[in-house]
Amino acid sequence: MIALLIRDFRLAMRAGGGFGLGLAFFLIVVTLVPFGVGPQSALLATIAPGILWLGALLSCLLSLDRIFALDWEDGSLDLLATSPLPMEAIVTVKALAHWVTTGLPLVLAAPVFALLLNMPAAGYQPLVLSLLLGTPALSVIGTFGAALTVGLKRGGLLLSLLVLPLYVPTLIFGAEMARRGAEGFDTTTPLLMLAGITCGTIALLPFASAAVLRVNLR
Amino acid sequence: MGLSVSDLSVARGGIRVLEGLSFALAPGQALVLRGPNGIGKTTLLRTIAGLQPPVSGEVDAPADSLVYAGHADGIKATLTVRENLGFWAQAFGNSDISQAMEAFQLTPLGERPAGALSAGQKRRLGLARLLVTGREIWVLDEPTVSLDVEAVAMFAAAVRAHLAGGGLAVIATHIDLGLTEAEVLDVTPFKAKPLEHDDFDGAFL
Amino acid sequence: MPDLGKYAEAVLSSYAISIAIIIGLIVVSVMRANRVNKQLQEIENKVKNNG
Amino acid sequence: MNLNTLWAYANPKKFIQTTDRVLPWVAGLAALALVLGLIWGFFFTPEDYRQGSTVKIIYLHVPSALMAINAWLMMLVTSLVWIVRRHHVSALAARAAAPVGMVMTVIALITGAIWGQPMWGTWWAWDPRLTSFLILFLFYLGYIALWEAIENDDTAADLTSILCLVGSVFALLSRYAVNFWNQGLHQGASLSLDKEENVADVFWYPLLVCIAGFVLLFVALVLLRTRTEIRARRMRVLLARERMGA
Repeated sequence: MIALLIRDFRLAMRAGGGFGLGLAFFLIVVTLVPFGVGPQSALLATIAPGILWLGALLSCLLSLDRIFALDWEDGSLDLLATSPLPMEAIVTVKALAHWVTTGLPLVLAAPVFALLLNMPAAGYQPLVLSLLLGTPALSVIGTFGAALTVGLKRGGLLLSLLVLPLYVPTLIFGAEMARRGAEGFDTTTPLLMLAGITCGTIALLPFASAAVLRVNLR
Repeated sequence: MGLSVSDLSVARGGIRVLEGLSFALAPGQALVLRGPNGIGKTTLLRTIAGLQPPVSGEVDAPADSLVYAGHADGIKATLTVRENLGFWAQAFGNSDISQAMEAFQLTPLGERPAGALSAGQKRRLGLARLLVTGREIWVLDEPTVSLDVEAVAMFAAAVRAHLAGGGLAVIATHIDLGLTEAEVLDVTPFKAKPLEHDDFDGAFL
Repeated sequence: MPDLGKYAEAVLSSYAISIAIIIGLIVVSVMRANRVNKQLQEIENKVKNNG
Repeated sequence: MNLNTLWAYANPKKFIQTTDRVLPWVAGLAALALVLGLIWGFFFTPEDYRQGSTVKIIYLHVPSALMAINAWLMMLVTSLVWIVRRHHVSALAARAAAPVGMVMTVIALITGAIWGQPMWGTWWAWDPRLTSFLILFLFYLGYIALWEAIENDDTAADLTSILCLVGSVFALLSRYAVNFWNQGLHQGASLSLDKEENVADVFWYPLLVCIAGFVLLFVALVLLRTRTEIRARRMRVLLARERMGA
């Protein structure tokens, strides 16, 4: 399994690996918001947590269809299916690789982008914590969506249509936690719910993704 | 420890393509599948390799003993030859790739990114992967496509060595591999008879 | 007609829209059923005589 | 003719024969109950002292909301039957029920929004119940889109049934997340639209008839559409076999 993880990191880092893709998109989304909403800093400050969470979510969504598509085209998926690695392990490693190459950079970059939206100082720590807890769920759910649409020709649009409704609980609790943090309220309830959802998805969804991949490999 | 297939029928896109297939292979034996294109050789090989469930009948082989090589070799263009082979070795649980590199004379190409290889070299890398997995039963679909004569001889030698070492191989190919000891099975007689059209339920198979 | 008071417009519009949608769904379903049925008959006859 | 195990349970020919007899009755009853219920509710119920005549909208909103949720539950059950028993008819029944469920969700959304308008002063308020129906609508959309996107029927049935299982868990999660999220706005619990508790008897009986009407309508439509799906699938198989045979 470690071999697969290392290989995926190498692939992501190499030219055309799409490592900075999500990050660049996140920056673009955050910079576009003031153009759309207007530069009043008071307004930006109130919506900053929500915008940052939406930006992170959309950046995750953007790089989902690359998870299996490349391995599907060059036949690696078939070969991996006959390897001793159980399909559930392959799916989990793929989700982890996606999280580290896309999710983690978003978490680290979020405070910097929060400056652009002059988010209140109290909000930084809850924002980073909520993203840290929420993005793994986004990657695991996204991997499920990617597995569903791996064989389809124009699967990208369908992938977003399938995955976005599944993102709703994580988005609600994540953004709520960041917003409460920014307004100085207590953030324990949304934090616990967010962590619960993430743990639940990480524990259960790989089985569904593995089943879906086996169906698609037929 | 061999591979035995009994009364196997396989379907592609929900429709039966081959049925009633049975054969058994003891260690050291090879089987070459012949038959026109599109008759279902690939579907049969994928079912034997366990990538898809058979419609009926069963394939029994010791667990984790099969390795499948299809048309696409699973080579990552941005990784070097050594990294590609090394990954597949670790994925299958062992780490020595030098022996496989020798068998297909890939050592000089070790550090070159796979994207820069010719079709024949890529194919040799794909076949070298078989050696690295250390699996007994090779299930190969058109392995010698885009290989020049000299590479085909290299491949035949590797297969012969594999068989000598007690391995088995099921190979679908058109050209003669020079494997004298391999049995040949023409799958054309096993083509699935289309069910009579008036049985309404049957149409769902 | 019951006196609907100042909410007449809301009540009438919701009834109108809902009934229209339901009828639309029924019509679409029935039309599709007939079309598929006809196509199936054609194919079965074609298969039957040159089968 | 050897019916292999995959097929032993399901029998579309028997399904079509039985529904030939049953469908007209169900359709007739549905029409009767709907017309009766709506007329009774629309013409013969007094105004509500608080909501005035808008209370008449419950005869559309409550049944459609109930059917929207029950349609998804029915799809969940049929998906499970498909995964466990490989029962072709149940997979096709799930495919047939999805559009009907989606339409019911749309009706519930529209009538809910119109009904809430006098209270909230706007055509759309992020009331927890309405919002969870909007999310349910997105789930239906994704489910139907996945069915349309895949050619091979068996793969499509497998993938959509797994999506239905996973979707149901997340729909439930979203339902509570939305509740938490709206209260979270400290705007005070808006008057949510759960009518069941304070419905006086005189309103209750026509509502029951309407609910029966909607259920029968749902069953009739699903039976009709499932028959169409079975015939469409048979057509695809015959065409495919013709191509293969030629």
